[in-house]
This record gives sequence, C-alpha cells and structure tokens, in this order.
Amino acid sequence: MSESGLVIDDLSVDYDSTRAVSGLSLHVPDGQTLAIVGPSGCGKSTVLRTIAGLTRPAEGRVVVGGRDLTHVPASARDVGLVPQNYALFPHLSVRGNIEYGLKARGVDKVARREAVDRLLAFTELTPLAQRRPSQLSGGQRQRVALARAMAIEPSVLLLDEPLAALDPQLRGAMRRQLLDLLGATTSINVIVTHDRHEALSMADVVAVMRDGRLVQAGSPRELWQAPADAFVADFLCGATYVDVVLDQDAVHAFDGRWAIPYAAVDAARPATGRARGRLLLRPDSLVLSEHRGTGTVPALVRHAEFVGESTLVTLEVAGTAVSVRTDQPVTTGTTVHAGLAGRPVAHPHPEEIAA
Amino acid sequence: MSESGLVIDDLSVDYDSTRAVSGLSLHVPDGQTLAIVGPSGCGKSTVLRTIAGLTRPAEGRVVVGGRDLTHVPASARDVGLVPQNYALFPHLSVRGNIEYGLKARGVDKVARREAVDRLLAFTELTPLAQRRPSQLSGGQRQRVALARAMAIEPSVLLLDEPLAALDPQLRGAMRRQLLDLLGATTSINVIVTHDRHEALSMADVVAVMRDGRLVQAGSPRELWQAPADAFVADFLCGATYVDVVLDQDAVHAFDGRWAIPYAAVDAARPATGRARGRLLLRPDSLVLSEHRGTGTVPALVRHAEFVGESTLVTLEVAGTAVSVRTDQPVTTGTTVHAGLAGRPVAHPHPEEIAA
Amino acid sequence: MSGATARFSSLGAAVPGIALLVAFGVVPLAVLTVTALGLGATGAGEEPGLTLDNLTQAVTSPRLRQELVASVVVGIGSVLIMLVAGIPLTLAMSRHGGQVGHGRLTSVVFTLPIALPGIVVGFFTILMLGRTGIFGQVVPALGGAAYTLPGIFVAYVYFSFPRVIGPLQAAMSTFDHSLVDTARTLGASRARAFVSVTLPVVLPAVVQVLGTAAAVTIGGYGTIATLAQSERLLPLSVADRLSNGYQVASASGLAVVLALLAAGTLAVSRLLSAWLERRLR
Amino acid sequence: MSGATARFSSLGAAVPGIALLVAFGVVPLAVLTVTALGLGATGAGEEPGLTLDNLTQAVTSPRLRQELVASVVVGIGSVLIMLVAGIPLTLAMSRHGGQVGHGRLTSVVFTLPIALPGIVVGFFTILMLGRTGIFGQVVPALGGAAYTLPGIFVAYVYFSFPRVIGPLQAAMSTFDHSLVDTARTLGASRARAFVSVTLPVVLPAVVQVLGTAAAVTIGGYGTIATLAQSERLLPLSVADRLSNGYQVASASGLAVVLALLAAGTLAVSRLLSAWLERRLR
Repeated sequence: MSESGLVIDDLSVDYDSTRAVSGLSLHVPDGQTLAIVGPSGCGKSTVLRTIAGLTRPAEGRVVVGGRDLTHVPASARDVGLVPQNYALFPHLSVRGNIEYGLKARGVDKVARREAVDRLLAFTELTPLAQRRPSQLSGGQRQRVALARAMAIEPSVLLLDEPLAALDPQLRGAMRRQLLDLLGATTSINVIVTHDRHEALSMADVVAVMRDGRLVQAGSPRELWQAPADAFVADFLCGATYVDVVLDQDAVHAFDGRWAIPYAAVDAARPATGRARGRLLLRPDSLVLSEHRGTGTVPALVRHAEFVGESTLVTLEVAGTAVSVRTDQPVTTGTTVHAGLAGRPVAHPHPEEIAA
Repeated sequence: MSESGLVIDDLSVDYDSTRAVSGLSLHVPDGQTLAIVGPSGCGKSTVLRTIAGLTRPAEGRVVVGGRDLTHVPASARDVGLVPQNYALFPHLSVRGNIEYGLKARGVDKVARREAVDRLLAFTELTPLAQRRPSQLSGGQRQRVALARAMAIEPSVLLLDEPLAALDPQLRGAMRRQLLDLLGATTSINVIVTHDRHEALSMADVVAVMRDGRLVQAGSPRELWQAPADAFVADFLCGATYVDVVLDQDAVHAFDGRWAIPYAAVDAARPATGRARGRLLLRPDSLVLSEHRGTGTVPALVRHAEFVGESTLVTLEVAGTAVSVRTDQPVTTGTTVHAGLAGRPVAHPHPEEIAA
Repeated sequence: MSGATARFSSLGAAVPGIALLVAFGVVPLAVLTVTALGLGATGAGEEPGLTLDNLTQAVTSPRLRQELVASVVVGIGSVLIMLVAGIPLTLAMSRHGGQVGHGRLTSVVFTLPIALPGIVVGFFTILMLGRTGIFGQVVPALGGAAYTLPGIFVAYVYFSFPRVIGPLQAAMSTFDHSLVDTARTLGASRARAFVSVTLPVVLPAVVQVLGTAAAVTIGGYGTIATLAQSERLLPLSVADRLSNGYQVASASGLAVVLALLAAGTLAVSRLLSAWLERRLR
Repeated sequence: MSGATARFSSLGAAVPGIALLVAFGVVPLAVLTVTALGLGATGAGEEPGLTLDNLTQAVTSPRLRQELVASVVVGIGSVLIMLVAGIPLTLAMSRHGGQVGHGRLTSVVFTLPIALPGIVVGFFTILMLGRTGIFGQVVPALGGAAYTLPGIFVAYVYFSFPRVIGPLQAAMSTFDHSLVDTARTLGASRARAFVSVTLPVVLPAVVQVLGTAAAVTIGGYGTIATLAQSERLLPLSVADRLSNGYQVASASGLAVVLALLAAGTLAVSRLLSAWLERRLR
C-alpha cells in the first residue's frame, strides 16, 4: 500500500512502565503542517521524538511517503528536527552548523557550499555565517536550527516548541517569519506547541492531545467551530459547553433559568417533544446589559479585568463560571444580564431526545 | 513634609559602572497597586530591589508614609517581597515559611500561631500547612510566598513577575486569584512584569520603563487611550502611531495616499491652514474591504494568521507595517482596502502647525 | 529498535569502566581481606591460619588505638576548621561571582594548591615549625612543633584547604541568594538569616564535602611521612609493617582498617547528606 | 548604605579564608624557595650560600631526571587511560541519570574509592602483582611486576579512578544530549556524532579533570612509597633526602620542582580548558 504524506498508525510509546502515548493515529498530506497541541505532559513531545526515531514505539507504525520508518534508525530517516532549545552545536559556526548534515551525508564540498549559501540567504543569515551560536540572538538561533534541519531536504520537518525559547515580546514577529520560511518548503511540517494561538495560526491540521491520547484532529477552523468536548473547548477556544434542553418554545439553559428564543440561536426546534443539546459559549458570545431583556439571564460579576482591547469578565450563572469579553465597564460583585450576541452553535444530541 | 503612600524621588541606581535606573520619580497613594512594566533589562527589577533595601541607590530617595527609607536596612523596612521564583525556604514547612518573619520580629508564640492560621485560611493553604515547598504546585507556592510576605503586615508589598513562574495555561486563573488576594490587603502593592495584560489588569497606576528611565505613568485607561510615544503604543497597546497632516478637507496619512474625512476621525479641523498630528492605529481601528471606498487606503496583506477569535493581519501601507484584527477571511499577498472602523484618536501637535 | 539500541549501545560503552572497577576494586579488596584474616600470603615472621588479630590489632593495641584516634581527630578536625573559614568565603564568591574575570582568578588561586603533594605540605610545616623552622627561631617554644600533634594538625589544615575550598565553591555556586534577601526583608538580621536559612540549605553539600575531604586527609600518607617523629598516624604503621620485616598479614589488617575508616567517613557523610537532602525536598 | 554594607560584610566574612591562604600558602612557598636556593636552613652535609644546584638537580642528575620523566608519564598516562574508560561511562550515566535511585547508587559505587589511601592502593598492587601476588602465582611472569614501571602504572590507574570518575561525572551531568540526538537526525552515525559533537563540547571539562587528577597523581606519595624497589618517582626522592641525612636544601629544591610540576600540570590544564571554552562561547 503506497500512502502519501505522513501516516502515524495506532502509535503507542512507553517510557519505562508508563504509557506516554496511546493508540495515536494521524495523517498529514504532503506539504501540509500538523500542529500537535496539548498541556505539558500530554505526550506531544514523545510523538515528535518517535517520528524522529529517537524513541522506539511499543506499538504502531510511522510511515512517510509510503516508506515504513518504524525500524529505521534516526540517522537514515530523512527527518529534520528543530529541538526546543535549538541544540545548536556550540563549537561550530553558523555555516558549520548548517553544513553538518550535508557533511554527514557525504555531500561534496562544492555542492555543500552552494546549498549552505542558498540556505544562509534564505534565512537571512549570510552576514552571520562566521558567528558562533553564542553570539546570536534567540531569533537568529531559531533560524540557524531551521536552516540546519532544512539543509538535508527532509521529507518531514519537526519543530519542538519553536517559539518557546524566545522573548514573549518577539514571539508574534518570529511566528510570522517562521510561517514564511515554512511556507517556502515542500516538506511535511510537524509543530509541537502548548500555545493555542500558535497551533491555530501555523497549522493546516491541528491535533489536540491529552494524557497520551488524541482528543480531536482537524483543520483550525473545524476545531474552532466545533470543539469535540469541554476540554478542547476550554483549551483551544477558552470557551465553555453548557447543557441545554430544547423544547418547542425555546432553548433552556442553567436549569431553566435562561430561556433563549430560537431567533437568537443557531439550533433547529426538535420535531417533537424535547431534546437535549449543548451550547458553546465563547468569550464573545454574550452581550452584557444592566437591564433584563428577552433571552437574558442574570449573572454575578466575579471578576473584571481591563486588558486594554476589552474587559475580561468572569460571570457566575447558576454556579457555572463563564468567561465574557466586553467593551462595557462592569463592576465586580454586581449583577448583570447576559444575552446571546450572535448565533453560537448548539449541538442537539439526537440520541438523547427525551419524551 | 509628611507624604502619604510610596514616593520614589529622583531615584538612580548603578550596577558597577552602568546606570541601571536613572532619575525615576513615582508616587503611589495608600492602598493602590503600581505595576512597573517594560522589556527585559529596562531596570524594573532594580527598582523593586531598591524599594526592598537590597540595592543601594546612587541618588534619590524612597519614602513610605512620610518615612525616608533610603538608609534603612532591608530588615527594618516593613516591606514584603515576593521574589520571582518565590524563594520559599526549602527546609521549612508552609507554616514555617509563613511564620518566619513573625519569628524574626520576636512575635510571641500564641500571636504567631493565630496570625499564621488566619493567613493559611485566607490563602486557602490550611490543609497544606505541614507540606514542604517541593510538594506544592506553582500556584500554591505563589500563595505561600504571598502569605509569608503579608504576615509581617508590610506597608509596601513587592511582587517580582508574580505569574512568570506559572504554567501559561494557569496564568489567567492565577491572575484573578492574586487580584482577589491583593484586593483584600491595605498595603501599597508594587508589581513588576513584562506582560502588558498583567500590568493593565492588575494595577491602579502603570509605569512604563525603558533603558532605566520612566517613559510614561498613569492609570491603565489613560495609558491605553493616549500612549506617550511609539514605544508605549507598541509595547502596551500593540498599536502604531502614524504621522498625519490635517488640512481643511481631511486628515492625510501615508504621504497623502490616505485621505480620512473628518466624519470618520476624532480630530478637530485646524482653525487655519494645515497642522501636523499623529494617528493611533490599533489592531481593531481598521476595517478591511475588498473594494475601494471613501476614506480607505489600499494595503498589501503581508501575513494573515487565524488565531480563533479573529484573524491577525499585518498590512503594508506605503512601507509601514500596520497590525489589524479582523473577522473576515483575507489572503496573504492580496491587496485590501482599509478604512477606519471607529474613531481612533488623532493628536494634532499645536506647536507643529504649518503654514 | 533505534531507541532501545541507542540506550543499550551507550550503556555498552560504559562496560570497560565497569569492568575496570570490578578488576581493580572488588578483587584486591577481597584479596586484602583474605590476607588480613591470615588465609593468604604471610610475612616471614607471621603464622598462617585464620585469625582476626590482624584486623583487631588497631583496636586492641594501645599504640595503634592512639594512632587510630589521632588519624580521625586530625582528618576530621582539620577539615572542620577549613569549613568554618571556607563557607563564608565560598558564599561570598558565589554572590559576587558574576563580576567579570575577578571570580575566575580567585577560583584559580584557591584551588591551585590542590596540586601541592602531601609530602610538600609536610615539608612546608618543617620549614615553618621544625626545630630550625622560621617560627621556631622567633618563638623558641614553636621550635619542633611540626612533630607534635598541634603541628601535624596545622599541616593537615593546609593539606585540606584546596580539597575543601574547591568542592565547596562548586556546591555554593548554585546557592539561591534570593533566599537570604527574602529573609532580610522579613526582618531577619544578617546573622539570623545565615543560621536559619543559609546554613540549613547548604548543610547537605557541606557534609558531603566534609566527608570526602576528611576521607582523603585520613588516608593521606605524604604529610605524616615527613612529620612522623614522636606522633604517629595510621597510614604510617601500614607502611612500617611492610618495610620493617614484611609483615604482610598485619599490614593487610591495618590497611583494611585504614580503608574502612576512610571509606566509612565518606559513606557516612554521603548517607547523612542524602538524609539532610531529603529533608529539604 | 544597606546594599554596599551587605556586599562589604559578606566579603568581610571571607577574610579569615584569605588570611589563611596567605599564611599557609605564600609564606611557606617563599621559605621553601629561599631554602632551595641555599639561603635558608641547610642540612648537616650541605654548604650554605646561593646556589641553583638544588633546583636544577632534577634535570642535571640522570637518576633524578629519570624519576621526573617517570612521574610525569605515570601521572598523566594513568589519568589518560581512565579518561578513555570514563568518558563513555559518565556520558551514559548522565543520559540515563534521570532513572530513579539507580544513578545515585552507581555514583556512590564509583566515587567511594576516592577514600582509599594511596598507600592502600599500593598495597593492593603488591597483593595482586607482588612477588607472591595472586597474579604472579597464576602467571609467573607477572610475579613482582608491582615493583616495575608497568606495575606502578597499573597502581596509579587505580589510584586515579575515583579522582577522574567523580569530577567527570559532575562535568558530564550538564551535557546536552539533544546535541547528539540532533546530529543523529542529520544523518550522523553514532561514532561520527561522538567525534564531531560530543567530544569537542566536553573537551574543556575533560582537560580540566585530566589536569587536576594528574597533578594529584604526580604528587601522591603513598602508592609509590609502598611500591618503590627498583623504580622510583620524584616524591620518593624528596622524602629520602630528608630521612637520609636531613639534606634540607636539596630536599627543598626537589620539593619545589615537585610542587611546580604538579601545580604546573594543573595550571596548564586550566589555561587550555579556558582557551577551549572560549572557542565554544
């Protein structure tokens, strides 16, 4: 069977006696970027090490372009790695670092020189070619690590938290630069990150992991529109799922305290009787008002933080905490009335239709 | 002269032969929170150490509640410190850590026990009283460090990057909890941070430092509304100042490429002739459209990043990079037409009125 | 396969080291013990056959017992004195270590003497406190002090200097000075902060340095070889048994006692340090 | 005031240590050198008066020159052998060090022998390779090898074992194994990654360990004191000059040479290490 792209097939990895990754399956088409995202300890770095051949899986396969790499040593995999701290060789110059993989592969001197010159120009490092890694800024180091990994023209390029080592102030600009550089490669890119903005903005496919297992995978917009469960909703969208009951009149949430007319919500009235569903409340799903209105629910303001662009408010509605982003000034401890701002998604679960 | 609150008066601090802080003056009224914010190396931590009495100023004074502390040793200052890594005493239990300052001050056993019990309850650490610091989570450590500093009932409480040591995923919740705890104290709080959201959300007074000097100080809303210069605009608001010329017809930006009608901008027509000014462009100041309209300017999309809530777009207008947050899908490399969304602030400089 | 291979192969590279340890460590110790029990080679005037005398002689003979006690007192005592001087010194170095080349130079000056052989140290002491030593010429009462227990003690203090300062400096370099700063802001005096914070935190490292330096000092032969006239330490007797009449079994017994004493000091300090460390974790 | 006070006071606490170094380090070295020049105390059969003979005898006398060379060869050679075995061993330990108590136990086993006195090490060697040693009984050609240069060499390899492994382990514990992992993904074989990445990165630390261990080994007296019969090393002659006829000036000269040799080895290794380090930074 000839499969194109990167296929991770039912992969499990053990560290000593603990299972770090469990039954992971993923497919990344050629030329696309996969972001694996999850809280620390979810197994995402282990997946990366396994693709690189630095950790041996207990079960499952890693296949790239139809070639089963599971038993191929790291040095023969054609997989480029940009480690989290960049791991630049401190005793070699920028040129020496980028050249390393070509030398190890026995590329002749002329071809090596030509390839390195091209990569130096591509990553805008030409003036720094003779510098030592210690004389570079964080962003420059990142580019050297990237150029070094790209030099071997890998079929898969792995990046472990590529922005974590950078000053937070620079991260935005570096992310854009990295995207440009990655966009110019033809290889499959796999990025591991704990930052949801990085995952959503850099990837074609986002995989959310938790406790060694895949929770959800899909395009950034798919995951953003329909997070699979409360964990993904919270982790990737900063949102909350609220259980609702749909009847012929309205959608009811918070034990009936909140009745939302169908006009305000993107949900179909059940054909008959009542149905259960869940409502995804994003920080910008709600508008706050001092006055009660149709389809509003009274809520207690637990916290209000001015963050410039807006005020982040934590509301308490019937014991549930809900985050809201608003432009209006609100005061902690007061009661406000919250109503739906746009048309948030309600997912009626058909199997749970009640009488 | 009896001054209330914390007064930092023309403070300069040298490290070896370099001036780390230069001519800093600040006033924080009783019960308020000051946030000192700036990029790494701007001298903000040095200010904190100087208030604590751990570094000696070359010039200037530190006065708290009318008492000049400049020559008072750290141990007699009544200043509580929560260091960046929390610096919990590893050989003492949570109770022992909180008790330390009271013991050092010779408070008797009964009063000590009572005060520690109260602080343990206040910081919700009572069940962990016998634990060692190494057995605590990051957030719990932060609370122990806070309770330990609060135990001596300091007149000034200093917090050095209180959230930097925490997992990014937890920072939001920890920030809200910290705000609650600080809100319950009557002391002056000084927070040092490099994160603008932390500064804006936690402080009554924000001081922006750069290269050892104060650039701007004021309430979060003041700074947000009117950043003093391009540095503060970029650092605190992620915004850009654009030079404009105001004439009798419109406000002109980007060398006349963009003519904004007065109806769309919050600026007064100059009484006569032309005036110079600057326009603060925030990420949400612009709306993008595929079509040219009144008051729009053509712009090249250099980058577009989907980050969930919105798409972050970097536009290039006449060689200047401008950040825009938009809900519309845009494609890198295309040209869009940008117009003002709301009423961004233009500051005509009266002294620069031209003929 | 590759992960497991990588692991095995790098452990495989360790095999020569482990083999060397077994060949050079376990075998000779076993042979030494067997000889000490009278079951191995014996000297001309010695009876073969199983006996514990060779091992217990250090405790039963009053002269050897005295040497044993003196060895322990001199070994541990000299290191303790160095610690009292060395802890504040190395702490100050670690706090101000950031200050350019300065700290590096100090570090070299303080650790270079580790290269001075024990025999040279003993020689120093003779030149200073010997019968015609310069101190003896000034203060006659100090003449010949080199050969008394106080003189030997002084020599060993010097011997342990670099063996204490070097490792102590390495241990102190990781000390978190913000602990002391915090204690100061909480109202602790400098002395109180030292006793209640610094000392408990550095104690595991200090105990370990103490143990290692004391073990090396107890086993050192060069210094005492030059200074032994009236006072004696244990290493001397091991050598004497060999050179005077080749008493192999007896010398083996003393060597086992000496090795156990030195290794025991080290092992006890390691255990104590680990226990103290656990109390901090 | 407080900042400056804090700084001065903590440096003040360092004064006893500095004073001790001066009293015990500079003064005796000066006296030793003066004596070696024939200007200080002299022995019964020695002429007073300025002379460089005492200092140059190690180079001019063929017997002493041979001892000097043997000292250097044995000191540096034994440490080099230990390094070859020790580098892969300690690298493997540092990679797998995270694995529970395991690493800790290994560390204790490997460093405990530092406590074994040189004299005991010499004794071991006699029991193994002496005229009636167990190896000699099996392979007659090895009988008495303990007293030949190869035998002494073996003894010193054992002597340097813990003195190399301990510091090497400390140095290797900070090695960034992701460098090797990265080199592997770039296509380097295990051997190539070791030679082209690991070795250049650890070299400064290795050179420093080599220098310190070699300096201690060169100056060590216990081992050679037990093994000296036909072959001699420099420390022996220092002691001999003193015990045979109390030739103070001559012994001083040899002591100065020995001290310079040991301290020089250390200093050269420090400089070389610093130079290599700078090339990495």
